[in-house]
Amino acid sequence: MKQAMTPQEIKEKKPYLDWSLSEAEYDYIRTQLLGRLPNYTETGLFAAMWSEHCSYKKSKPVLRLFPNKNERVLQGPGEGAGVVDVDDGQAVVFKAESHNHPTTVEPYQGAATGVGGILRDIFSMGARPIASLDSLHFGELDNVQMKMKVKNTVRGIGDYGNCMGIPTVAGETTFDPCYQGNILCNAMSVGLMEQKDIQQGTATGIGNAVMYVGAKTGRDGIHGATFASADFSDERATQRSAVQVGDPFMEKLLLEACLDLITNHSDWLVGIQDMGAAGIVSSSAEMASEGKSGMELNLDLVPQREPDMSAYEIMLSESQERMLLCVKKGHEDDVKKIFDLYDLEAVTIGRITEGRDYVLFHDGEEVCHIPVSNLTDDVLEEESIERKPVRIEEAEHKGAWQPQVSNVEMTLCRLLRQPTIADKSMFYQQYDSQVRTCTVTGPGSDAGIIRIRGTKKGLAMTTDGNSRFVYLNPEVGGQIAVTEAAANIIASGAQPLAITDCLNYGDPNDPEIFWELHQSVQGMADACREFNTPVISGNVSLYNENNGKAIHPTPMVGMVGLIKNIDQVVPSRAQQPGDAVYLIGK
Amino acid sequence: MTNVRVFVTYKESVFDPQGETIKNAIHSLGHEEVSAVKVGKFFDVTVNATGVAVEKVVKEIADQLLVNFNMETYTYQVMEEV
Amino acid sequence: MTNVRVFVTYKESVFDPQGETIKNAIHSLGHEEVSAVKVGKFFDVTVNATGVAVEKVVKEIADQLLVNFNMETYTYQVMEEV
Amino acid sequence: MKVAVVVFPGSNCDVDLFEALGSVCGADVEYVSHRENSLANFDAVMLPGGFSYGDYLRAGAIARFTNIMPAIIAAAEEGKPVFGTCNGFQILTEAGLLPGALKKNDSQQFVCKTVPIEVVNNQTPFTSQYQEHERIALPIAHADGSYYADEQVLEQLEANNQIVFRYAEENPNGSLRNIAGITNKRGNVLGMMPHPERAVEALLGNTDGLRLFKSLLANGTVRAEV
Ligand SMILES: Nc1ncnc2c1ncn2[C@@H]1O[C@H](COP(=O)(O)OP(=O)(O)O)[C@@H](O)[C@H]1O
Repeated sequence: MKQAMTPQEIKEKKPYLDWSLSEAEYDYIRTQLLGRLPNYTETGLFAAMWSEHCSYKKSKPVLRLFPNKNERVLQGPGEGAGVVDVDDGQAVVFKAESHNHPTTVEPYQGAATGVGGILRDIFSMGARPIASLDSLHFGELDNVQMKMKVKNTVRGIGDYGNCMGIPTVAGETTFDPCYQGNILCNAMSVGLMEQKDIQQGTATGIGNAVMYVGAKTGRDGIHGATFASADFSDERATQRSAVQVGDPFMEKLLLEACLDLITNHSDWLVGIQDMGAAGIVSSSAEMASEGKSGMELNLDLVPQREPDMSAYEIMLSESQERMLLCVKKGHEDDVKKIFDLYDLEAVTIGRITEGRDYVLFHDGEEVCHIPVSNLTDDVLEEESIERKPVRIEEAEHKGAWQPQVSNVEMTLCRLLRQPTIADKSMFYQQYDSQVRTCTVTGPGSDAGIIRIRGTKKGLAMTTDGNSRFVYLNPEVGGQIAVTEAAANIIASGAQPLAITDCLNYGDPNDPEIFWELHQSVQGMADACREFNTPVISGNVSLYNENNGKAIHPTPMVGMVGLIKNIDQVVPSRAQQPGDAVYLIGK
Repeated sequence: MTNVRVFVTYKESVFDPQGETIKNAIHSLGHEEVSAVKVGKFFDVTVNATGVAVEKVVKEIADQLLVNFNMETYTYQVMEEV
Repeated sequence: MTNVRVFVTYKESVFDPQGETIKNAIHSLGHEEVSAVKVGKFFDVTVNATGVAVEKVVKEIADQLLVNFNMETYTYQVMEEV
Repeated sequence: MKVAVVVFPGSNCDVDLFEALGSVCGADVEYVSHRENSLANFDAVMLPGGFSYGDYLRAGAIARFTNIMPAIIAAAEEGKPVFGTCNGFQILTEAGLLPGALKKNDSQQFVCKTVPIEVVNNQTPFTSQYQEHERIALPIAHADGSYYADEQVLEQLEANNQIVFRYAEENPNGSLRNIAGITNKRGNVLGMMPHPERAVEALLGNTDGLRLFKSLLANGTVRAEV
């Protein structure tokens, strides 16, 4: 397949602008990094790897505020998911991830593939997922379209998790006009493992194999710009679609096969990573970078679902249910046999090479040859300007608002009728909350509680946040988010261990939004220090806007706590008539 | 009154995991001669109208309800006027 | 190669609330002229054969796999030989 | 007595059944892969819940073509107890070991909750430790649990006392005659949508399913008469 444009044409026509690579970045790559014009494929790889999603170029300075170590943390941010010691040689692994844009566009598949993606992050660490949580934010329920979106989002989460057999045990759902044009779907997964099985996303050892396992690669989720713009203007007529479709059955097989390989044949395996955003390029480049290795891939060997895919498309496809492995030379067939048992494809698509270069071949031609670090480490971190929002400046000069309540009973009833406050069982009854028979407390309580079989231990877990608080005062709102999570964990009889988070914000190039991000992260970080709950994983979702209007700043906190004696769990519901009620705290 | 059948399928580039799994099952039954399976749904709609009016109704309900244009596409067939 | 479309529906006697639900949704969109909706699924099957051989294959996979005769019934249509 | 838990691609309640039988009831239980072709060494066969083959065509439809299926049919014919819950029930109907079919819930939604169940027939190897017409509560978790059979089959089920469990209050899925579980005519094959294996430990809040497994283990080696 020929490159769609020559390097010279790229320089002149600047297609990279549509791929969110700025002219300054392009010039930096051309003059400082490569010293030549990047070709079409290379430019695409840079655009993907330097996107906020993969590089965190905007949010990195802020993320550094988070504490991420303590005596229990075995693996902090930087891998598929964070890992925390829960005694007896066991560890809990967890992470949250946002799938806001795909869910807004196509709620069912967006939510389903969001769950699928976060599960892969967990089992690629070597852990078996034991529970899922979610955090959903929708517009007001006063129109048919939003009702459909809610229905389909919930169905998407349920169908994927139910089919995988992972119980969904807790979550949160809110409704606010600010999410009308941009709904938020954050999914969190918790896994359990033996500490000895911890895996890393790394590729080392010259001659070792890079193996591709799982579903075939199609054009799913490829950056819209590769489609001729004419296609987009008439979406209805075209046969093209970038929607990623989830295949939970395939993922279930992938889960069992990967855990079989990791727990029974770890000596064959060097590293493993799931293919998430920016598919093959991000997983392979990150593994090579982590292992300080060179890598050579032959894209003709990548299993493909559609004909005539270009190198760009193969590398950037976000087809679901795929994993990348680095396997010791000589064990390729052994690994293939394991995957055969689960009716899955496992194909060697490249090797670890000497040096530090990332080299791709397609149709017999070299289509990419750049130092790995250019893709993963050399991204231009962007200085951000921040400014306190006018609304907050103004509010500071006003006195505190005093609500006028004339009829308490009526106000209470009206509050209870608010969808955000009302009972959510119509949603969570669509989630299997009991499969795996470890659920001591399912949805509808402060936190979900899962027992650890064969021990007296249990794990409590919750997702929390309150975007209205954060909107009014980002720093205090950030503190409250962590505090609320900790309160839920403690009320369930557990010791808080650590948190994961999803940072959902608007366009960070708006100084007021960057200020919100910075302030709220500062608040969260301070609270995390207070509770000794480091941030061990997380995810950033920026540019959540619709028609130029941003969502409220919505950081989501996912916390996990350890219960030493599961028999001591106290339920959150009232027990007996006549029991006394106490208020603790100020 | 007119009966119309509306066929809804995934767009060609969209992955159809059901079709794949069913094809594999057909192969395991020994029918290797089946080389592709795609799954779709159809709606038999009875409309109290005739002629052009029917087409207008069908297009509207397909656009608004039956089809998700992010990933699906449709065709329809007028079966009979009663 | 022949493309065949196999249509599967619930038997007449089987209650299918899905059609009702969709009909109600259509009415709420203002299309009162739609008086009935039935939902079914179809399979587009590509068979490496032609003529009678195709029908034999289709009947077999329908009988063995695609249709559950306790509640479903089917028809098929040969679309084209390629 | 030795019990097999059959694992199909996509099964996901296999562990739950295994633990209910093994660690809770102390039975001798083993997983058997769908690739195997014999169950001769086992006295009873259990089909777990889950989503075999993703339930992509119809729930349970593709699992019946696996290698192990002839062995399951043979076990049923020999009069060994064969039990399927949820997807296991769906597989048993698709395979023709039980009459009727399971269609999508009337709500068109997956539903997970605990519902009241009436034990209609306690004269089976699976229910002998329950009282007749006893009211218990069991978890359900399914999208395709609406039992359907034509009138004639339903009449036969009633006449032969093959209806073992009924939904006792609301009908959560549209099942005809509130059917939650049935046996074959001979009484040695039981399929049910509720999950008794989720109700065997006080820690998880419900032990109403325990007596099903205890009944089975007590009666299991007794072959049903033809
Ligand atoms: N808000 C955050 N807080 C802490 N860690 C974060 C945050 N966002 C991202 N990270 C960490 O940065 C790493 C890269 O994140 P991400 O790209 O989302 O992971 P993946 O490679 O699985 O897609 C992960 O280890 C993640 O835990």
